Amino acid sequence: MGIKPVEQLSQVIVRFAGDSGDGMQLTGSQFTSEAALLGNDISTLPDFPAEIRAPAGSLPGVSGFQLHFADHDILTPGDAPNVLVAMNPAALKTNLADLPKGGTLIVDADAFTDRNLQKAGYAQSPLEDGSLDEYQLHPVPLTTLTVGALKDVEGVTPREAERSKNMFSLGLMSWLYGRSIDPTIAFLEEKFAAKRPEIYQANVKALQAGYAFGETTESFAVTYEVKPAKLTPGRYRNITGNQALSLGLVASSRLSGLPLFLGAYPITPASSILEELADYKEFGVRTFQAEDEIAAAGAAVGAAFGGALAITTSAGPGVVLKAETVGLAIMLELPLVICDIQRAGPSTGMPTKPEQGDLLMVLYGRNSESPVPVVAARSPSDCFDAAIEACRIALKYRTPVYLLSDAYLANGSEPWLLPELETLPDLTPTFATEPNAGDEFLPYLRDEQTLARPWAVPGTPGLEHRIGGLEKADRTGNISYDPDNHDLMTRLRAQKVAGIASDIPELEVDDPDGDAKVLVLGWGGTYGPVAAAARRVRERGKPVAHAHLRHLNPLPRNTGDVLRRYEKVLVPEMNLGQLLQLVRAQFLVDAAGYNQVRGVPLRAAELADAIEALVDSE
Amino acid sequence: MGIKPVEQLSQVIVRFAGDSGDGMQLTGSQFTSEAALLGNDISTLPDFPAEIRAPAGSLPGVSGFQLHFADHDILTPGDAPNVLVAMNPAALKTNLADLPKGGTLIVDADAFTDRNLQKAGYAQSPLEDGSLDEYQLHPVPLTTLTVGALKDVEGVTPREAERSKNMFSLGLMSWLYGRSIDPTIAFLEEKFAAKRPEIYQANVKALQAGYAFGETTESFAVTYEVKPAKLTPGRYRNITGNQALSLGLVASSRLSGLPLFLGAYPITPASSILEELADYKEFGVRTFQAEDEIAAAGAAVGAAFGGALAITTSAGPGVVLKAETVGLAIMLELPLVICDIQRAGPSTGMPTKPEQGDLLMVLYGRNSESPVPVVAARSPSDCFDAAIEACRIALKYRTPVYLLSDAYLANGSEPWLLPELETLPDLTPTFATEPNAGDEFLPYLRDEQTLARPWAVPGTPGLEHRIGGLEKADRTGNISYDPDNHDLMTRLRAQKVAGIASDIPELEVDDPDGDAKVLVLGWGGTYGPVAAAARRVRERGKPVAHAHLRHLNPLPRNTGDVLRRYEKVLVPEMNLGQLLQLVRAQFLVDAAGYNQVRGVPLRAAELADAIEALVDSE
Amino acid sequence: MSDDNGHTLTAKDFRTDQEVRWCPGCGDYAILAAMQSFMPELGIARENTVFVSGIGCAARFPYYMNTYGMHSIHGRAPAIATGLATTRPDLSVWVVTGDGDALSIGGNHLIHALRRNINFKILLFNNRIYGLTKGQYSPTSELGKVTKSTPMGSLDWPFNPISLAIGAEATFVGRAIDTDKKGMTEVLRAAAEHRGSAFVEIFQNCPIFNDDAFEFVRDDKEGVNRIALHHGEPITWGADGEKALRQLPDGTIEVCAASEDGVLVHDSSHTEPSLAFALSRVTQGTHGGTPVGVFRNVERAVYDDLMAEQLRVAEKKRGKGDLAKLLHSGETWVVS
Amino acid sequence: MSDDNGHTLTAKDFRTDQEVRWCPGCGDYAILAAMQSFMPELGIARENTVFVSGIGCAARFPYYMNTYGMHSIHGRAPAIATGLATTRPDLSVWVVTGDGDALSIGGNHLIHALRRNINFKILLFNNRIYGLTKGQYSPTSELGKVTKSTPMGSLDWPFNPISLAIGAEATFVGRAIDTDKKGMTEVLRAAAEHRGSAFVEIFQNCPIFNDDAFEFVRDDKEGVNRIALHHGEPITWGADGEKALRQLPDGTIEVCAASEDGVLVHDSSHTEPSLAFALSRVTQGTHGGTPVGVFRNVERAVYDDLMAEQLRVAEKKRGKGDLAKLLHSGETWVVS
Ligand SMILES: Cc1ncc(C[n+]2csc(CCOP(=O)(O)OP(=O)(O)O)c2C)c(N)n1
Ligand SMILES: Cc1ncc(C[n+]2csc(CCOP(=O)(O)OP(=O)(O)O)c2C)c(N)n1
Ligand code: SF4
Ligand code: SF4
Ligand SMILES: [Mg+2]
Ligand SMILES: [Mg+2]
Repeated sequence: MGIKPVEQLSQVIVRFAGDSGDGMQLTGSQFTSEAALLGNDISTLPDFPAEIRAPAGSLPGVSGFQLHFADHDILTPGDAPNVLVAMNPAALKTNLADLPKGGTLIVDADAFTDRNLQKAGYAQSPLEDGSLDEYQLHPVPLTTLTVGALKDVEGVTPREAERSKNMFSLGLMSWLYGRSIDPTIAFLEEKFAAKRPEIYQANVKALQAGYAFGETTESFAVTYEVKPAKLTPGRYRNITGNQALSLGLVASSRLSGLPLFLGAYPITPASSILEELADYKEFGVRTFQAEDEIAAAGAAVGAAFGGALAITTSAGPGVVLKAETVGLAIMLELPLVICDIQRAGPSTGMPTKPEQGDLLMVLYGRNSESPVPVVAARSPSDCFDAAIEACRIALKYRTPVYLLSDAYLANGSEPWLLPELETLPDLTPTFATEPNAGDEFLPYLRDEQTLARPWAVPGTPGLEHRIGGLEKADRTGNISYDPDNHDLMTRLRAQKVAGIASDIPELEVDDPDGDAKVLVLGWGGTYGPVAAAARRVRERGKPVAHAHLRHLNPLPRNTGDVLRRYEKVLVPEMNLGQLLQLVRAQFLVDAAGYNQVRGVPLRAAELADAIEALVDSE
Repeated sequence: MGIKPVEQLSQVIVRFAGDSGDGMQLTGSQFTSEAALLGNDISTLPDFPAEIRAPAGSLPGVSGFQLHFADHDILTPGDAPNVLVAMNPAALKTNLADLPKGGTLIVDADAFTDRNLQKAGYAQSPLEDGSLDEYQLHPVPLTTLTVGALKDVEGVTPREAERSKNMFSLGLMSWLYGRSIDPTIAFLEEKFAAKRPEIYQANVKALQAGYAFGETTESFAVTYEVKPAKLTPGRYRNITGNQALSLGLVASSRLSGLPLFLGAYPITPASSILEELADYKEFGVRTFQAEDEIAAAGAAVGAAFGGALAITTSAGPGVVLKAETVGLAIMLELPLVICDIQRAGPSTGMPTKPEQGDLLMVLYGRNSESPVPVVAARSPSDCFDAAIEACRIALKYRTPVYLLSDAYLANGSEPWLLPELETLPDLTPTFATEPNAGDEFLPYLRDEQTLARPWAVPGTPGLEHRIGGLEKADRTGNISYDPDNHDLMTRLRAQKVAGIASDIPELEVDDPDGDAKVLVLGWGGTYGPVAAAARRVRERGKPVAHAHLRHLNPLPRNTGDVLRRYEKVLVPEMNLGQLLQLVRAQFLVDAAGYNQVRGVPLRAAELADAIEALVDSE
Repeated sequence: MSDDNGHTLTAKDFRTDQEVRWCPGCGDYAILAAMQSFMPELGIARENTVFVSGIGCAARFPYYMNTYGMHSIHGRAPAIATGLATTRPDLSVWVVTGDGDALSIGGNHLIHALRRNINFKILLFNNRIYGLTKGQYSPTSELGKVTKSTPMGSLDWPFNPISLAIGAEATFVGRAIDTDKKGMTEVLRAAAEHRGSAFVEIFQNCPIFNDDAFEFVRDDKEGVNRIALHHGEPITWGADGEKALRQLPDGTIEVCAASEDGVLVHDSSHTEPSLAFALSRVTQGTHGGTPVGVFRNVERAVYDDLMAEQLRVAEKKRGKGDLAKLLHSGETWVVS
Repeated sequence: MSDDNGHTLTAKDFRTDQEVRWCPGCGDYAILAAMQSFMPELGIARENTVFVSGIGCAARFPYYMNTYGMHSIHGRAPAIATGLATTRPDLSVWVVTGDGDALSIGGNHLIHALRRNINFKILLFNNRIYGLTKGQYSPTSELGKVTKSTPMGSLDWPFNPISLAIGAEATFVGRAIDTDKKGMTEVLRAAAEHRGSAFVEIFQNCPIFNDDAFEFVRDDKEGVNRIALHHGEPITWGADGEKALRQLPDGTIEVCAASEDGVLVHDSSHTEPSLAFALSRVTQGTHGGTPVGVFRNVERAVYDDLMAEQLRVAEKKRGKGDLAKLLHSGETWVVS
C-alpha cells in the first residue's frame, strides 16, 4: 500500500448517477469545485429526473451529474463519460448505455439487493452475470463502508449515516484523480457545522474514509492526474446559466441606474432565476411571484411604464402565455426583457430537458406584424453577457427583447472569468423631461438614429400622456385608423428592430486557415458541442469554418455575405430546423440542417462525423 | 318629366356613407339584395367605424357600405366608388378622397349645418365653396323630403321620421339604377309590420318617396341599367364570410355525424360566428361563451376528447391566447379547428380592419416543434368550403387545424351558389371501439397511411386510457423521457402534418395562354383583388400567371415546381411578407413581395400596375 | 357495488399499471387510496368516468385511476372539463387540481365553473405549496412564509378556498383531510350526489416542501381540532363534544360551550350562502378548530342541463335541423 | 384644493383634448364627470396620477383623464397596475375596468390583486353587458338574459361582484351609481383614503345594449330602493327611513321596520368579513332594496409596503448591494 503510480490524463469525464435522494447533484458540484480550484477547465451537465420525485430505486428516480475536466479549454460536458459512478441498479441501468466499453464503472455493491434489482428491471444482478465484463468494474460496498466509518459519530441516525455515502464516493473519486478534499470540507463546515454539527462530522468522516479507501484498497492500482488548464488569467468562479443570467440582470440594473423588477411564475427550468433574484433585495431588486405568466408579464409592463428595468422569465409553456402582453409592449414601445429558458416540448413536453424549439415562437408568436429583437446565450457563463445585451437593446430601443437560454445552460456550469466592472457597458437611459415639439410632448416622436420613442415616466410634470394597444398616429400617439398611418407605423416598428443590426457586432467566423469550404452556423446553447465538433474535424486535418449567432433578430449585417462565402452551410440545431428556415428565407442560401430533438445536448462526436462527411462529399 | 333615357353600364360601384346611426349597413345590404335578385354579380364591403359609437356627426362615427354590382363576374367590391352617397359632412370628408374626379356625389343637403360642418372639421360648406366642382354633385334635401313624405304617418316621432331618410336614399338609388324596391318592401314587412306597423309604413313611404323623387326631379337626367351577369346556373344567396363559415361548421357537423361544440369569447370581427351558431340549436350546436379565449379553447379540447366536432373562434389578440391549449391538442392529437378572423394589429391594433398578419403566428406561435395544418378562405362564400376542409383535416388526422379568414371576408358579401348536399364530402370519423394490439389498446398506435392515432372516446368499454401534455412513448402513449423516443415523436408529429400534402389538391395555376413569365402567388382573403389585378394586366395584353393557396401548411406538393416554372414570382400580401418568407425558405425561390398593411383590402388597380411593371421589367 | 353494466367493481379495478410517482409519505397516496375505494360505490362503469387534471403533483392523479383521463395544462382543467361535461352529460367527470393549479393560474376558470354550476366535481389538493416546481409558496401559503421564492417571507395574504368558492356562487363546497378516509368518503359521496359543480378542498400533506402544514387536523387523535359539519346537527366538537359554535349579531361566529344557548345547527342546504361563508372564516388560528365536511350544498339549475334543454326546445320549436333548408334560408335567387 | 406642487386644480385640469367617444346617454359620461370633479380634492399632482384600463367601453376612460394613463389589453389592467404600484409607491394608481374586463377574462388578476392588497383603486363600471363588442351577455348579466350570443337566454348564474371581492379577501369594497355624483364621490373619497386595494362597483347604464338595467336605483327619486350604507349608522332606508335590515340567526339578512329591535348598525371596519358578505346578498330582487356605499373597509398590510420594507431590511442587514462583491461571491479562484 505504498504510493500508487500516477498516470497523466489530459481530460476526464465523470458521471455520478444515483437515486434522487442520493445527493448526486451535491457530489457532482463539489467534485466540480475541487477541479475548478485545481485550475482545470470544467464543464458540467446535471441531469434531473422527471419533475416528480419518483419512488426510491426506480428508473424515473435516477438523478445524474456529469463533469468534464481537462488541462486545456473545453467546450462541452462531454458526450460520454469515462467513469460512471452508479449508486444503485436503476442508475446503472439508465446510464450504462452511455459508458463506452472499457470505461471505468464504480458501483455501490450494497445497493444491488433483490428489491432494487427488481425495481430497476434486472432479472439477475449485472454484477454477477458477466454482463459488465467489458468494463473496468469496481463494485465497492459503499454503504457498508460508510456506515462503518461513521459508527463513532454520535447523534446521527442510521439513515443519515447511510445517506453520507455520496461523500464517501466523492472522497474516493478525489483520491483517484488527485484532488484535495479541503474545499469540500470547508463547504461542509459552512453548510452544517453550526446547524447540525453531527451531520457535518458524518459527512467529513465519510469523505475522508472514501479518500483513505482509495489509498488502501487493491481495487485501484493507479491514480490519475489532470494538470491545470492554461486559461485566460484572472479570477474565476464556477457558475450555472441561471445564476449568470440573474447576475447579468442585477448588473444591468446597476449599469442602467434603474431598479430591477421581475415578474415571474415558477416553471422548470426557469424558476431558479426567480429564486436567485429574490435574494438580491439589497440591490433594490423587486421580485413578484405572480398568479400566472400573463400577470407576470403584465406587471413587468406596468413596471416598465413606471421607469423600472422590467424583466419576465419563464420556459416555453409559460412564454407562450405572455405573447399577448409582449404584443402590447411592442405597441407601447416600452423596454421589457422576456427570458425564455427553453425546454423540450411541445406542450408540457419534457420539463427538465433542453431544446431550441422556441426560436420561431419568439420571433413570430404574436398576432400581426410584431417585430422583436432576439438574443441567445451560448454557454452558462455567457448568460451574463447575453442578459446585459438584451437589457441594453431593450432600454436603448424601447422594445421588448427575448433572451433565449435553455435547460442545459440553465443548470450546466463552467468557470467564468469575472468581468471588470469598468468593461461593462453604460446602460443609462435618457428619460424625457420636457416637451419635445415646441411646448407639446409627442410620445411617438422618434429618435432619428434609433427610431426609439421618448420614455416619459409618470411623475414627470407636463408630460402626462396616454398610451395603449390601439394603432397610434405617428408622432402624437393618438388613436388612428388611418390606412396610410397604419402602414407607416407597421414599417417603422419593423425598421426600428431591423436597424439594430448597425448596433451589434458583425458575425465572426472561426476559419483558422481561411480555406474551409463548409461553414457550420450555430446559435444559442449548442455553441459548445458545435465548436467542439469543428475542432475535432480540424484535428482530423479537414478545414471547416464555424460561426455562432448571438443575435437572432436582427441577424448581424454581414450574415448573408458570410454564408455566401462558403460552398456548403450546415446549421446544427436542437429542433427541426428553425434558424435554418430563417437563413434560407433571408439569404436564399441552400443551407442544410443537422437536427436532433432528443432533449439532450448535441453530441460533438456525432456532429463531427456529420461535418466531416459534408466536407468530404464531392 | 316623361321617361328618362336609360344608359347601359357593365358595372357600378356605389358607396353609402353616413353616421353610425344613419342605417348605412341596412341601406347597403338592401341595395345588395335588390342587385342580387336582379341577377347581377355582386361584391360588398362594409366599413364599420372604430369600435365605439362615436358622437353623432363626428369623423370617427362614420359608417360605410360599398357595393359593386356588374353584368359579369366580379372579384372585389371595387377599389373606388363611382357613386358616393354621403349623409352628412363627416361622411363626405372621410370618403371623398376615394371618389375619382367626375364621380357621382349625392349628399343630404340638410345635414350640412354649421354644427355638423364644424364637427367634421369644415371651415365652410363644401357644397358652396366650389370644392366639389369636379364631381357630379347632387345636393338633395333628404331629411326635409323624408319628413315631408311622412307627415301623414301616425305614431312616428319626428326623430323616427328623420331616421327613415336612409330608405329615401335607397329609393332614389333604386330608381337611378332601375332596381325594383319590392324586395325591400317585403323585407321591411317581415321586420317591422307586426311589431311596429307605423315604422313599417314610414320606411315604405320614405322608400317610395325616394323612388318617386328620382322620377320627378330635374336633378337626374338619365337612369342606368346594369344587366344580369352570366353566372353559373343554380340557386344563389348573398352571404358574408362569417355566415358562410358558420354554415360550413354546421354542415361539417352533419357530414361527420358529430355534435358541434363551439367555445368562444366575443371579439371583433369574430363575434358574429358565435352569434350565428348560437342560433342553430336545433342542429344540436352547443355554443359556450367562455370567460376568456383560453377557456374557450380548453373547453373545445374537452369536447373533442368526448367525441364532438370541436371549434374555437377568435381574432388575433384572442387566438394568441389559445396557443398553449393548441400545443396541448397537438400533443393529445385530438381534432380541433381554431378559426382566426384576422384583423389589423399588433396588439389591439385596429379591431375592425382586415390584415393577413397572423400566418406566421398560427404556424409557429407555440413553444417547441408543434406543427399544425393551416387552411385559408379566399372569399366570403369560400369560407363555407374552407370550414369544411379544415374540419375534414382535423377529423381525419386528429390534429388542431387553423382556419384563417379576415375582417374583410367576415363582413363582406357575395353571391353564393348553393352547393348540392351530395357533393359535400363525408367526414364521418371512425372511433376506436376495441383493442388494437392483441387485447391491449395502444392510444398512440398510428394509422399507417395518415399517421393519425385512434380516437377512443370516454364511454367506450375496455379502452380506458390517459393522455396528457408530457411527451409520450410511441404507441403506448405512456409518459416517456427517452431521448430517441422524443426525437421520433417530434418527427412523427411533423410527418403527420407534412403528409397531408398527398391528400390535398395540387396548386392550380391560372395562366390562360401558358406564356407568362411572371407568377403572382396569393393566399387567403386577397384572392379577389389579386385575381382582378391579374385580369387587368391580361386585358392590357400582358401575360401573367396567377395561383392562389388554400392550404398554407402543408403547401400543395407541386408548389415548388410551379414556382420554379416562372422567371419571377410576386407574392402580394396584407402583411410585411409572411407567405413570402415561407416559399423563399422552402423553395429557395427569389420571390418578391407586394406588401400593404393599410387595414383595407388591396386595391386591384395599384396591384395591376405593380404586376405590369414586373412583367415589363428587363 | 356493480356498475351500470352489471360488473362488480372493487378498488383494484380503479388502479392502473403505472408506477405511482409521488414522494414517500405524500398525502396524495391516501387520497388516491380513498378515491379508489370510493369509486365502486358510485356504481358508474369505469369507461363512463373521466378524471381531468392540470399540472402539479396532484395533477398526476388521473394516471393512477383506471378510467378515462386527461393530464392537461396548468390551471385549465376546469375549462377542459366544462367542454367535456356539457357535451357528454352521460359521463361522471372529476377535476383534480392543486392549490397552485386551481387558485393561482387557474383561479378564473375555477370561479367561473362554480358560478355556472357545471356538472363536475373539483377536488383541490391543498398542500399550501407548489410541490412539482419544488417548493415556492402558493396562494394558500400563510403570509410571511419562507420558501425558495420568498427568502424573507411571502407578502401575499392567502386565499381561503372555501370563502372564495362561496363568494363565487358555488352550490357545493366541502372540505376533507387526506388521512381521514371516512370523512373524505362522506364528502365525496355528497359531492357525487350533487348535480352541478361540487368543490372539495382536501388538506394534503407535502412532507418534502411543506411538512405538517395541517398536522393540527391531520393527526387529531383526540378530536380536539376537527369541527365536523353535519347537516341538521348542532355544530359541536372537542374531546367530549364540549365546544360549539354560535353566531354573534355582527355576523361573525364565536366559540361557546355546547351547553350554551344559540348553538348553530348546521344547515348546508340554506339557499343564502351567508352562514356557510361565516363558517368558512372559522379557522384553527382564529377559533381553535377547523370545520370539515360539507359547508354548502344547494340545488341550482345546472349549466349543462340548461344547455341540453335549450337544444331540446329549439328542436321542438323549429324541428330537427335540416341542413339543406338551412343553406337555402334567407333570400335566394336562381340563375339559369 | 391645490396639489402637492401647490397648483390649484379644478375638474377642467383633468380633461384631455380627446373627443369623448361614448354613445349619447352612456353612463360613463357621468362617471367621468364625477371623477374629474373629485380628483382635485385629492390634492395629488396630475403627473403623479395614473389611470390603467383594459379593453371595453369603460376602458376608454384613461384617454379622457389628463394624467398619465394606459389603455392596455383585455382583463390585464390589475396585473399591469400591480407592477406599476409596487415599483412606484409615490403614484396614485387607478384601474378602470368593465364587468367583462374585470370579471370575465380578468377575473383572476382581480381576485389576486384584492387578496394581495396592492395599493391601487379599482373602479368596475358594471353595465351587465359587453358594450364594446356590441352586446353579448357578461358575467353579471342576469340568468336567462337574451343577448346576441344567447338568443334563447343565458345559462350562467351571474357573479355578485361584491360577494366575489369579499370572498377574495378584499380590504375595501364599495358600490356606487353612475348618476349619483354625491354618493359616488363619497365612496371614491373613502377608496382613495384607503391604503391598499379598494374595489368599487359602479352601476353604469348602457343605453344601447342594456338600457335601464339599474333603473331601480339610478332613478330612485323617492329613495325607496337605495340602501345607503354609512359606517356606524343603523342601516335604514325608504321614503321616510322606515325600513331597516336585521340579521337572522341563520346568518341571513331580513328587512324589518326601522323601529324594530336588532336593526343592524353598519360596521364597515369589522375585521371579519361575514357581515359585509351577508349585506352583499341583499339585492333588489330578494330584499326590495340595494345597498350602496362602503361595505367593507379594513386595514391590512399592503403588498407594496411589505415589499419596500423587505428591501429596506435587506439593505440594512447586508448593506447596499455591491455589484463587484456580488459577482465575486461564492468560491472563486485565480488563474495567472
Ligand atoms: C403554464 C405553466 N406555468 C407553470 C408551470 C409550472 N408548474 C407546474 S406545476 C406548478 C404548481 C404546482 O402547484 P400545485 O398546483 O399546488 O400542485 P402540487 O404540485 O403542490 O400538487 C407550476 C407552477 C407549468 N407547467 N405550466
Ligand atoms: C383578448 C381579447 N379578447 C376579447 C376582446 C374583445 N373585447 C373587447 S372589450 C370586450 C368586453 C367588454 O365588456 P366590458 O368589460 O363589460 O366593458 P364595456 O364595453 O361594457 O364597458 C371584449 C370581449 C379583446 N379586445 N381582447
Ligand atoms: S413534492 Fe410534495 S406534493 Fe409533490 S409528490 Fe412530493 S410530497 Fe407530494
Ligand atoms: S355601448 Fe353602452 S357602454 Fe358602450 S359607450 Fe355605448 S352606451 Fe356606453
Ligand atoms: Mg400545491
Ligand atoms: Mg360591460
